[in-house]
Amino acid sequence: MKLLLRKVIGTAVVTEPGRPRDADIETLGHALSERVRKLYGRSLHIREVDAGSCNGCEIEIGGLNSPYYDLERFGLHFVASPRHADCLLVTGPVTRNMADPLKRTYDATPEPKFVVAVGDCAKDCGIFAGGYGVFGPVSSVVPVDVVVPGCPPAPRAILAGILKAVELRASGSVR
Amino acid sequence: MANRISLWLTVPLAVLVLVGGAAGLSGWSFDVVLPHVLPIGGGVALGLDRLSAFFLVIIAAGVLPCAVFAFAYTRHQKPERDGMTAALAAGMSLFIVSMACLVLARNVLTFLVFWEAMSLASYFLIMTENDRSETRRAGWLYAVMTHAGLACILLGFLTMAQSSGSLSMTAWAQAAAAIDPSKRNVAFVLVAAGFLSKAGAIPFHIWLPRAHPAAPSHISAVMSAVMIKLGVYGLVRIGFEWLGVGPRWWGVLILLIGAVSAVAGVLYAIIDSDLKRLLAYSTVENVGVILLGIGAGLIFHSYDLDSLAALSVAAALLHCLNHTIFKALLFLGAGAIVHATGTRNIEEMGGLLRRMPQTGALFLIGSLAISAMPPLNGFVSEWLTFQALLLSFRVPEQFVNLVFAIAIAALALTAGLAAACFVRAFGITFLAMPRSECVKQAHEVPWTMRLSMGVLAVLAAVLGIAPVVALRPLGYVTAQLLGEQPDLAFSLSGVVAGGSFAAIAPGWVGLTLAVVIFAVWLGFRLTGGSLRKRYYDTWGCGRAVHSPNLEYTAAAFANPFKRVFAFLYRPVTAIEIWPHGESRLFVKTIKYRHESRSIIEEGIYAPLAAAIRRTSARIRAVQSGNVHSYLLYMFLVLVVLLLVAK
Amino acid sequence: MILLVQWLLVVAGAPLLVGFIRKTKARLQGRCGANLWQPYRDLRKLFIKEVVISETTSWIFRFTPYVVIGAMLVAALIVPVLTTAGGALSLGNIVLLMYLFLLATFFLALAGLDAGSSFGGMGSSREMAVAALAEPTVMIAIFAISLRAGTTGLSDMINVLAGDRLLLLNPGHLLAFFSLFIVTLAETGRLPVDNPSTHLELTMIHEAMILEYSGRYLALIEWASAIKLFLFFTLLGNIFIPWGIGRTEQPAAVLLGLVALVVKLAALGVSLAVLETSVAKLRLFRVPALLTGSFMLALLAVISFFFLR
Amino acid sequence: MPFGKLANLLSFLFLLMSFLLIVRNSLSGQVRMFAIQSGILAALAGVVALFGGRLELFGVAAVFAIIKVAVIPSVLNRTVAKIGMQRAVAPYLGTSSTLAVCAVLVIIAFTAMAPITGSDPLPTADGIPLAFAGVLIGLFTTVNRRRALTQILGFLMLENSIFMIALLATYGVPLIVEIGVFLDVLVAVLILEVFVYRIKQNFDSIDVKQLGVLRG
Repeated sequence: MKLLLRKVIGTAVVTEPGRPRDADIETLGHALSERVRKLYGRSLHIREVDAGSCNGCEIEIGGLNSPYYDLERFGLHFVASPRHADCLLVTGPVTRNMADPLKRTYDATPEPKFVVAVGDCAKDCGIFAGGYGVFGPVSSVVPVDVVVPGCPPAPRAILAGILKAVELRASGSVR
Repeated sequence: MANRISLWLTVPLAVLVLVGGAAGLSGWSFDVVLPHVLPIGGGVALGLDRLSAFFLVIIAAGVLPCAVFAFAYTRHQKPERDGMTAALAAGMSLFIVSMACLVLARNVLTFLVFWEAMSLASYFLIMTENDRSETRRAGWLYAVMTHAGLACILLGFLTMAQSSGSLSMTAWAQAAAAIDPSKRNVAFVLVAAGFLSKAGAIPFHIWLPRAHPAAPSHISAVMSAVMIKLGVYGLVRIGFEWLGVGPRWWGVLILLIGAVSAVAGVLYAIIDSDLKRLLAYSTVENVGVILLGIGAGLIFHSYDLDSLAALSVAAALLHCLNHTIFKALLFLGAGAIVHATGTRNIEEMGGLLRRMPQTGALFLIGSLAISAMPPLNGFVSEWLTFQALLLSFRVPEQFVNLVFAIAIAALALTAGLAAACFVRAFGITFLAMPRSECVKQAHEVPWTMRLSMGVLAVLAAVLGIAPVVALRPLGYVTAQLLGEQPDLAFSLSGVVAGGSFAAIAPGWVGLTLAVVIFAVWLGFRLTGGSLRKRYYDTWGCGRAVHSPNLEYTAAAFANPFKRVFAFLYRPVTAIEIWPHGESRLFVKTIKYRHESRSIIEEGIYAPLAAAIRRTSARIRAVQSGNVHSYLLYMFLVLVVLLLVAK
Repeated sequence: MILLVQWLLVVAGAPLLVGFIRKTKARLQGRCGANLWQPYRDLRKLFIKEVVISETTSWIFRFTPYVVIGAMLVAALIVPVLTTAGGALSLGNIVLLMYLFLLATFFLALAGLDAGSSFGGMGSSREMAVAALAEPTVMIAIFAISLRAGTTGLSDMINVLAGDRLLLLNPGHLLAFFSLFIVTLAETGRLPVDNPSTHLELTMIHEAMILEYSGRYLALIEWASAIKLFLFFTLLGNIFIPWGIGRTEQPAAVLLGLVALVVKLAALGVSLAVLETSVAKLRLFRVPALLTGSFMLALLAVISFFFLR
Repeated sequence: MPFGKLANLLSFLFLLMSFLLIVRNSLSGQVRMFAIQSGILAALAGVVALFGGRLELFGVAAVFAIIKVAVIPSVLNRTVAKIGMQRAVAPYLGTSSTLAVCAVLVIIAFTAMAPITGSDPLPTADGIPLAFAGVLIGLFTTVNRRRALTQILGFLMLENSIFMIALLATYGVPLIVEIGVFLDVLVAVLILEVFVYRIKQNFDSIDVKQLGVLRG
């Protein structure tokens, strides 16, 4: 207990200021009403779905909760059940047995919702393309709004992807 | 045709009892002695005072709905059992008459005659479905236990009669001070043991969880809701009236038995998966709560804090009435379920709320009432019992304060566990998806059954919202019993206990709760705009959750309690695995058994039965078979009697 | 009138307290953390979300959020927050408060079972087990307080306790405070007993029951649990540190009461945050040992009153 | 009069610490609890000295603090370090039942000490049953626990409680007796510490139960 308190008092807040702005995010989003964008801008619950990934992206997503990236300050929050979620963070090529559960998770999420696909595998099955167990990219199962390329993408990129998904949805820009 | 007539007999009888009770409560009383009916022992003496009238009302409140329930319940029996339903109805009428007269009995002989009549009537009612061996064993155990209780009461009454010189109880009350204390204590212990065995308190409760499920549902409803209360009636009579003011340990003894009964009763109810046995164990728990009130009353009475004693007895009697109402409601609900699905095991049930909506809603009201939830009647009586126990700091002695602290902890633990038990009972039976075929085609029960349950549910709500309806007559009852008004001030909506110690307005609580819920709902309806609602599968981590085998079963729900209270259950676990023929690794079926054992049955009754069997085997040697030895025995006994009687 | 102000303060202030605790925890972990008003935003967003309901559920699933929020709002009427004079409607005493919380848990457990998923059943059975084991401690702690205060009515209990200057030197009083603090952790599902921010369904107790809820219903339940935490902290603050709360109806006393309330809640919030950062979640079947410990504390409090008269 | 209340509060905290000590499983945690308990006792001695007007008690409190809060815990910590990681040896009774037994011991202490507290005029008399409860709990620790080091702590807790009874009943025994007792305790701890180390060497665990093997 003593050591912990000494550590807490010793280290200052180390969160990087500002909102990450990265250019290399592909946007496939479709329009979202202005009112919803204002709401989602400040409070977004995310449900992370591992559709067969090698967990490289999961480690990076885990980094989002760390004091450095701290996604809480943007109002983002990971939740346990798709019922509570607004955005599905899908990683990995959709394997054959994960296709149906992913579809069910998507249907279980209440409207208005959207999907962020993380990593090259989610974009176009990446290095696993053509494998016998691979069903296809994420967009072949559920409608995807933002794709964050990279194998694995840096936490900053994932964070930028999520925030872009919210802003994009409002501005209605189409690919 | 015969059963139609006898069925029509029970309803007016119940109405007559109700009228008698109501008249008694409003002040009418009578005392009649019929010497020529029973020549020995001073004849039949019946008398009505306020306490008897209150118990008449309890009997009527329990019996009337069950009589109405019996109409539809017995009609669907198999045709060859027609004669049986006539006997059933006749037995029911005898049962009602004997209970009513028992409450009016004023001398030893009448009391015991009607007590035996009640036991015999209930024995035959239990044995109606005696084609099942389980019913026969239950009936046999019930007969043995009630007659052991009768023997104790008889011995106790005789010691009192011998020391006070008269066979009428009212005479005992005047002569109570003159009798030497050790005789009075022996009488109290014996008679209390008899009454506790009828009330189903812990050490004597083993017949209750077997007899009640064996009887047809409306009979077990009457037995559980009403017959138990006569044991409590007897205890109140001897504790406060017939044996005069007792020493302190009387109250402490009853208080501790009440605490143990309450906690152990609900602990056995939580792990049981037979609906009617679960309700029987919960009756043991509620008797424990009533005994807590009576024990506290006895202790305050021995310290001459009579206004507190009146408060505790009022709380106990109110809980008697409330328990009659919601236990009858629950048992009739269980009867309706058994009638509709044909099974008593809640593991096979599920999803009944969609198939039997009204029965489900009424069973929910019963479960809320028995778990003492605010707007209903169970809460008022449990709240009053809590205040009576919390007010115990006025007793100067430190040891007694500690006993009260333990009683409060026991009552609080019981309240929590009762809520858990009835969440399980209601949730597993009525919610989610059905787990067996016979439950799938369950259908709503005929209207007469739902009517009787509806009446009881309305009574529970009315007594919960306006407890003054029951508290005002209770005030007079306790005033007549203890000579002092209970430490209660009550208006139409509010109840204040112990001066400024505790106040509550159950009427306003119920009203505010309803208004707030309606306001929130209305607020949403207006501002919510188009409430977009979509129906979809249950969330099961992405897997299809259509089959019921993903659901939580009754045993799974009770598992945390089984592990926390393992010292009481001492569970026996057995796992049998049937592998496939070729190799041990491929398992065909696994059978997992997790039985819990009852300490009381193994600890007290098993060795007792074994001892009786051993001694009787030795005594059998006396039956040598030749006549001369019998003559010799008679001669020896005669000589001994002559010497002794000199 | 004071009652209405107090009631709105409780209903509106509850999410702020939760936000404050989350912010303190974040700062202890070196994170910047969401700002204080985040819970309000989450609730506002949930209000406009679509409601997805499982097909196997009955009317109880849709009725439970209203009962839970109703019970909490009625409880908010009973607890004196700013002043004891007009502060609380005389609906009932502290025993009624505990039963209202039990009523909310009762219905929440039923809703958990209703959806037919194993998480909901697991959550409700554990929640009922914890609630049942916490009841004796609550009642014995109430017994200890009522011995010292001579009454169980909330407002006059605080008036009597505030009169005794050496109150905090009484061992019984402190022991009752610690036992009720442990019960608060158990009832509101905070860390040592149940981790509010966990994602692993198998470890949840409170969260598992509301996995099925979404949109408006989820907002009601989250708000109700925030109010429950707020009420428990107000009880702890006002009964065990009874100074500062207003005794009369004048605005001056009420304002002083407000300041005292904010200070007490901030102190309790920080202590909860520090406790949650430094303590790991107890194994489920170690929780009864913790609750037995808190029961012993309460029993010791009662013994101390009787023997150290 | 705050003196009586303060004394009661400190004696209650003393009892609370003995509760916590008997429940803790980690050795270093138990030693820390013992140190805190001794600190409370030293504070109580100071309070009694201040209010009771017995100035030499300050000396006793200081010596007590040095030995019981500084020296003995450091010695024990050194032994704990030397013993190193320990396989968790469960006591005979689980946590819940241990607590239940402690509650019963407290009640027994109160009923046993009732006549004494009644007749003793001093304001601190109310604390005597609590100290006596400490004695009973100390004894119970030595019975219930299987690790030698915890048994030593049980013995030390027992000794603490006896000192506390003396403190509360008669404002402390004469100084020489006090100092003598402290030295004996210190020597006892040193010998036991070596003894524990020997057990560790031969049995590779300090579970006293395994000494039964010596019976042959």
